[in-house]
Amino acid sequence: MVPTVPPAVSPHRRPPRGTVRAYFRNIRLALSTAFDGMSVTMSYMFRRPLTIQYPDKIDKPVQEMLPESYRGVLEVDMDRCTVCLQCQKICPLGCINIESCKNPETGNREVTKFDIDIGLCMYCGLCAETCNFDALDHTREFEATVTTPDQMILHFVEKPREVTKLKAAEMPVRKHKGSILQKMIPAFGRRHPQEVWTPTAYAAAPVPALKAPTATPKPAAPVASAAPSAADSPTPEQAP
Amino acid sequence: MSIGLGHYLVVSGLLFSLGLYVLITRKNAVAMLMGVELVLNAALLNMVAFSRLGRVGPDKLDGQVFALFGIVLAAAEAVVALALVLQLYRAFRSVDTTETTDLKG
Amino acid sequence: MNGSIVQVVLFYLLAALALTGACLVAFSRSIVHSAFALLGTFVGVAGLYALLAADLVAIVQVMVYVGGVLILILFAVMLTARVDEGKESNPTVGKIPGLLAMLAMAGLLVVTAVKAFGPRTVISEANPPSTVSPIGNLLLSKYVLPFEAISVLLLAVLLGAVTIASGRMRKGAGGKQEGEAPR
Amino acid sequence: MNIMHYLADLLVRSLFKADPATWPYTWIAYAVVIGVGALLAFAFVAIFAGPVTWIERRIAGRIQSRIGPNRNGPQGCLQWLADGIKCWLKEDLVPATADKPLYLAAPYLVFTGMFGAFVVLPFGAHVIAADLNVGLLYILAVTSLVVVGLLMAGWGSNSKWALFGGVRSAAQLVSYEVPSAFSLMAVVLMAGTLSTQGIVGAQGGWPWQWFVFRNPFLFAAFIMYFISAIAEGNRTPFDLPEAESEIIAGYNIEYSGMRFLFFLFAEWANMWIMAAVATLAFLGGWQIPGISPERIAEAKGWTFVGWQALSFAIFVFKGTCLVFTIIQIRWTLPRLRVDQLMITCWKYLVPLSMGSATGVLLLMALVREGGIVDWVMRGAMLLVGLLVAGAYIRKVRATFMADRDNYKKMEGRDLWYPPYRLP
Repeated sequence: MVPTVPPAVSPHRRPPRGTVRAYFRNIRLALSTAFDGMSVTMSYMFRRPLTIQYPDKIDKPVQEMLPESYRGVLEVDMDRCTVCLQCQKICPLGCINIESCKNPETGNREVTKFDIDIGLCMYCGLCAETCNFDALDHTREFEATVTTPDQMILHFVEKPREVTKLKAAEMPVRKHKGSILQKMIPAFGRRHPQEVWTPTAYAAAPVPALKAPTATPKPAAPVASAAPSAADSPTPEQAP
Repeated sequence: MSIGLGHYLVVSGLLFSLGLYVLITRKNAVAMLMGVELVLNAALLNMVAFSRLGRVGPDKLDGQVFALFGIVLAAAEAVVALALVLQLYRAFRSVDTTETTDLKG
Repeated sequence: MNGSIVQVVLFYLLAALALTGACLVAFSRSIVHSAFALLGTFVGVAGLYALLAADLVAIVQVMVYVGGVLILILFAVMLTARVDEGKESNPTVGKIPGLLAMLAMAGLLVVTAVKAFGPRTVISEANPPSTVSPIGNLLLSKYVLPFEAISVLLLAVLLGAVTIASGRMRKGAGGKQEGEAPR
Repeated sequence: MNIMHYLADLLVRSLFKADPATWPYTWIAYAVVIGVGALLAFAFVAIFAGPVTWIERRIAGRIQSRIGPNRNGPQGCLQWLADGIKCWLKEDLVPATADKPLYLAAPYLVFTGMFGAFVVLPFGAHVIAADLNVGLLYILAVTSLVVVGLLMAGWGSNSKWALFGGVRSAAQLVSYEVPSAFSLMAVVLMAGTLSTQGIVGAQGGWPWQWFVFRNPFLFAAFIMYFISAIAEGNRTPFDLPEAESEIIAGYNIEYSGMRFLFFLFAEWANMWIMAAVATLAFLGGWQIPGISPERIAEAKGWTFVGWQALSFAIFVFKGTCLVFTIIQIRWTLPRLRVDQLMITCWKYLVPLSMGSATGVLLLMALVREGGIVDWVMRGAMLLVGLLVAGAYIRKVRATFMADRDNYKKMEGRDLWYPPYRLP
């Protein structure tokens, strides 16, 4: 029953010559390394845990601590959407479902359906990249828990609405990411609904000073988002 | 009503004959070994029963010493027998005693 | 305990356990069930030893038989069991002659036991306080030679078992086989 | 005279006004008292095993710098109850291809093997179910039932992983029984008896009367017993039968509901048993410092009860300290490989524990007990123990200090968090 495997010797150090010395060296190593490890873990008994308990013992919403490039649940700002169907075409899974028609009375195009199946979405971000009007984008919302399966399909168009004819530069400011979702589904709502995520808020380090920077970038935001979209949108002649 | 030497002897006799039945009927070598263990247990039970309830008197423990020796011998026998059975299985891919009849191969 | 009722009840319970185990060993169709049924026999016999005030022997019985021999047998069963044997993994030959021989032997032994010791039930009243130190003294005084011989035997068995189990019996035919998983 | 006899006799005397020695139905009283005692021991296991699961998870959280369960009850202290009730209510599944009788019987066999050991554990000066004169051997023997139970579970489940787990576990338990028996033999040699109360009685209340600090060989035997006991309990770093990375959960993988709970129960009970055996064999058991066992036996009335309670508390405290160490080891050391496991046993522990037993014999022959050499040896061993403890505390402090300033700079608050406070 005695195993015929050579004794395990630590690869890091040169094993000493002579098996008797190696034997006792192994015993010494086993005891001393176990002693070291035990002292390290014991010292952790006196340390404050680094983990912060989610969700009710953190001092700001997790959504605000997430990195800028985080891909959460998709959201559409219908005020900026031109129904170009780029997102629907590029989606590899077909989770975006858009329908539009011409209103016989007014002659304008109307979008009747803009559904996103978040149960199907794999958060690849292709749709957000193709959207030229900054209408469709990922939010930082991730607690997408719903009670029935059909609630997983988000209906961004409740009743038929006219498609915007404005140029990108003239469009209304993109609503803050997450604010549309919060209105649609209360379960998505944060516990601090007044605080809306902005990139600068995360960059501001100290915790108490957080509220001031969140409020200030609001007027700055339209300039920041409108200027680049006006500058680098030469091609899209979507105006119908 | 009380339990005497005869009761223990009856139990050990039944154990012995069941072990004998196993030895006669089984073809599997391991199963035959189990029969041997039954027989040995019957014998050891006899020894302890006689040492306690026999004519020798309760303070004579020779029977128990013999039982201890017997237990140790049984363990040793089982070890060797099972090593042989394993080797038999390696050679014949079977431990059926009616199949493993080749002497040379 | 005082009171012979306890002793009688315990005796019959333990004897039933031992004999049920032995019957399962003898008549079970699956060799694994046979092997596990040995547990009943070993524990039952150990209980009978304890009833006979042989506590050291009882404990050694449990330790060596259950903790050693039974485990070895189980390992052997699991290493040599075949997948294709199915339910009937423990075939028997000659059931009728076997039964006849068993009944004859049982009859002989039981009749002898009852005739010789049945009416004269020997009850020793005085419970020896402990059998451990008297047995130890016996092992190192009267039985010191068998004791030493047994230790030499155990050493020989240890070496022999390792040699037999690890050696090759013949080249090429078997080779090292691992036990199949049961089905 | 232990507490069971005493209570049974008391019952007969007070309730039936009969003399227990001659009354023909005394055995019924004995049976009742034994039944109640078994129930109490079962309750002890349950009450010990349950909260220890919670404590272990909290300790694990601390060691890994996280929090642990804190939702059910104040600070999560009812988590174990919730888990238990959940397991109780779950469906008891039997796989369709399982070997049904073996599958169903296995958890009870494992549990019986563990629970049987409680009979001879001396919880206090007279608090013991039965003081067998083969006590330690009995513990070793009855725990071998566990091996059969594990093999039974492994085979009965009819699953590859369960069988691997069962066979591994059996091989490990059988191997590590040898060094644990040898290191306990060193104690038995010193005490001159196998009875657990006798072994405790051979020691004293003060640390220099414990067997650990008697001589260097017993000190080594204590460490080796502790290691092999951990291995016998299938605890990390020897938890190969349950190695998640290779075999998903081992022998209990197919079990669910109450039967699964029985396996866990046995594991926790076993943790207590090995801590208790180490305590009684090496750490002086229930002995109260400065109070001799004779004084406890002579005491009357409430003084007697008080001494019993104090000895019980001391025993449970020592055992719990060892249980804490076992838990800490689990969250410190990585798991061994199979070959390393076997090498640790057969090449290191077995010869060394044989050597320690022989060394104890030699010292018993050469050194007169109570002589100058004996006392010098005890003093030296106690000094070694204190030095090790001091080095441990220094090392813990150094590790703590190394990170303290860094933490303060990063988080803006102090690193210190006393262990009794729960986050």
